[in-house]
Amino acid sequence: MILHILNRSPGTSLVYRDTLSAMGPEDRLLLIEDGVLGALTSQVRHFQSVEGRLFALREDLASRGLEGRCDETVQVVDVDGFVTLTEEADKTVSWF
Amino acid sequence: MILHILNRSPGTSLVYRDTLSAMGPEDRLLLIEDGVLGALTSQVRHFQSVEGRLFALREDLASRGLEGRCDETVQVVDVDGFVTLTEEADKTVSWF
Amino acid sequence: MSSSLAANGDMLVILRHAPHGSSWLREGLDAALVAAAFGQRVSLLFQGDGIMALVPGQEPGALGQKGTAATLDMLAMYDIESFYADASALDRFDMAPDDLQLPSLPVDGATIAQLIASHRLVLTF
Amino acid sequence: MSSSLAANGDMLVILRHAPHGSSWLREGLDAALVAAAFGQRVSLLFQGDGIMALVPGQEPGALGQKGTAATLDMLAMYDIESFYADASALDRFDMAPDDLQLPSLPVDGATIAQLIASHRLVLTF
Amino acid sequence: MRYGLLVQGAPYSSQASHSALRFATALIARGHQLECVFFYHDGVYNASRLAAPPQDEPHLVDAWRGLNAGHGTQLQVCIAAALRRGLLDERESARHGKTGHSIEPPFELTGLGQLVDLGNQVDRLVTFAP
Amino acid sequence: MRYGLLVQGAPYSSQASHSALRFATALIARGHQLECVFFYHDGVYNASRLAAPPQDEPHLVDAWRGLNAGHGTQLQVCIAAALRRGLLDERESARHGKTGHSIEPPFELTGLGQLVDLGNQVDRLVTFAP
Repeated sequence: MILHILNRSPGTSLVYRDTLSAMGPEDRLLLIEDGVLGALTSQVRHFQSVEGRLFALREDLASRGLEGRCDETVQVVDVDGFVTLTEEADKTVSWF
Repeated sequence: MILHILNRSPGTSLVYRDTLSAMGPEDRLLLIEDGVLGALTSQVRHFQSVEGRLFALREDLASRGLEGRCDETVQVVDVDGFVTLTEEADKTVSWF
Repeated sequence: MSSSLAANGDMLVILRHAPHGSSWLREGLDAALVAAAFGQRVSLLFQGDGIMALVPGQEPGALGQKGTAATLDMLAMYDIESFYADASALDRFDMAPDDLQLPSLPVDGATIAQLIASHRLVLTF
Repeated sequence: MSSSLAANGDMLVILRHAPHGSSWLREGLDAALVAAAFGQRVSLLFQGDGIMALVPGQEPGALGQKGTAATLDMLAMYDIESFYADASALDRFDMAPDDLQLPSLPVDGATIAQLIASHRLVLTF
Repeated sequence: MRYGLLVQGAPYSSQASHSALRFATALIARGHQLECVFFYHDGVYNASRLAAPPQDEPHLVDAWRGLNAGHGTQLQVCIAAALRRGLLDERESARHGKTGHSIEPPFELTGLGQLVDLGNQVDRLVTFAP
Repeated sequence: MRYGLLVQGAPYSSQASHSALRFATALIARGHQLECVFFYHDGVYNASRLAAPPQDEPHLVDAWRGLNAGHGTQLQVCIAAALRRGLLDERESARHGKTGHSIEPPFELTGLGQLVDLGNQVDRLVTFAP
């Protein structure tokens, strides 16, 4: 399992398309920084293909006032959870 | 007439959508830097709504080996032409 | 979204970046504040991801970075009172115009074009 | 685009930025060259706008900036010989696989996933 | 016409500085006046007197200096953007208890008010961003 | 586990440095070892000893220093990326005929080979980019 880390909003950047297409069937995707905009209920359809394997960083949602707008299909993790995800993964790939 | 200047590729960035929607009927759009990728025949459909008012910077096409791939509906100008466009415009707006 | 609502002014600052992810939003707001302090009539347009600046309930970053929510509250003190929000971005992010930190007028592309035309100087951040 | 073509290796460098617009491509290629000089088996994947690195006939920039075309010619000297090009980007930009500065194997998303899985370290630029 | 440029990209990282310098040369060649280049956001990194690029690449800091020497263009650096990024002249260095400085004339640290003035003063203000 | 971080974003311009520092603190708190932070691309700007951020904002350069002091994490800066951006230690400053320097220990200028070594040495290398 590989952990992919995306820090770009799907409202501005198309990098999420390449990220999704490069993900294996067990891989996980963590949204951080501006990437957490993709976790909003209004945006999460972009990430349908990885439902159940989609994570978002709680601290980055909270600082943006978005914790309550995060879609319920997204697994919200804090930075400890971020570390855990890297422990469980064979490696990480950052997309920006 | 306002000169809009766009330096992002439509292959990566969605800023071109906001640029186009913010353009008045007489405004012109100049593609520079990575923005010249939008002038390629394969990409120019993104800029259909400003056909006839679409420019691309020759030097940035040339350094990327793209002069021969630029669509014929795009008006190619060198940096002197860039200055002329700013002379003719009331003001410029940069999109990035 | 009537065109008659597009104000004239000295400077239009277009804010296209979300808070916290970069310093664009903060540095754009700083430019607006200073221009207003110098007596310019300043309008702000929140466009694209920039409308995230208007989400209520923002907090400092994990290391204590200030963010921009507090700066928005200072705008009125500087007599900046013309706030516009890109209607297509509001739609895209499913944000209601009455659920914004600042009362902002939703504007469509044609009105944005008029805003750009009717301000002497336009800066994008 | 068969999956059997996805090589193993020590390092996969994913190049996602076009030449000249930023230093990402050059700095990514530098990392690949140094890794190869240190004996690593390096593969390169040109993805998204990064496939612009493979356009023939590139030139220095208007101020004499070197660009990256000359660097590509050095890769073979460093025994970097595994070049992959994102097939969807080739399609999008209407580029023919036999019209590239470097002979690169077009790969689809599933193969890219295998490339990522089969290299110990993956760096994106 | 009177021009001003707003440069927001770091040198060597994005093409913004190259584009701005190329545009500056062209507008001067066409007989216009380039009053000032204002550096903001990561553009402030253009002012570093310590930049040591490889000899076979353009030396952007020297190119900006040349614009000042040859044409009298002012090179103004936003002080708020600069300080946090480690760009200080001798005075600011002393004021912050540092030894050494990274900005020297013809680059000058100024406030954002100068950008507002510039916008009012010139006929065209063109932004080059990363 | 042994971790390494690759930081590619300038401080104060993007969130990359903040994210990396936050992640560093968390992984150390969980008992992991953070061997090294390698600064590349605009990440090299994190090493500037002249940074003077406002007092009510996090001082990122000091935070990196604290990571070295408290945990022994090496702070390595790519020399090729640094020199062109005006980040020089005393030795490089002298070598390039400059007076003054912008990098000092615990930050060290090293080659990209160190990044390759780091990638081989650690169990996880995580990139934070702008």
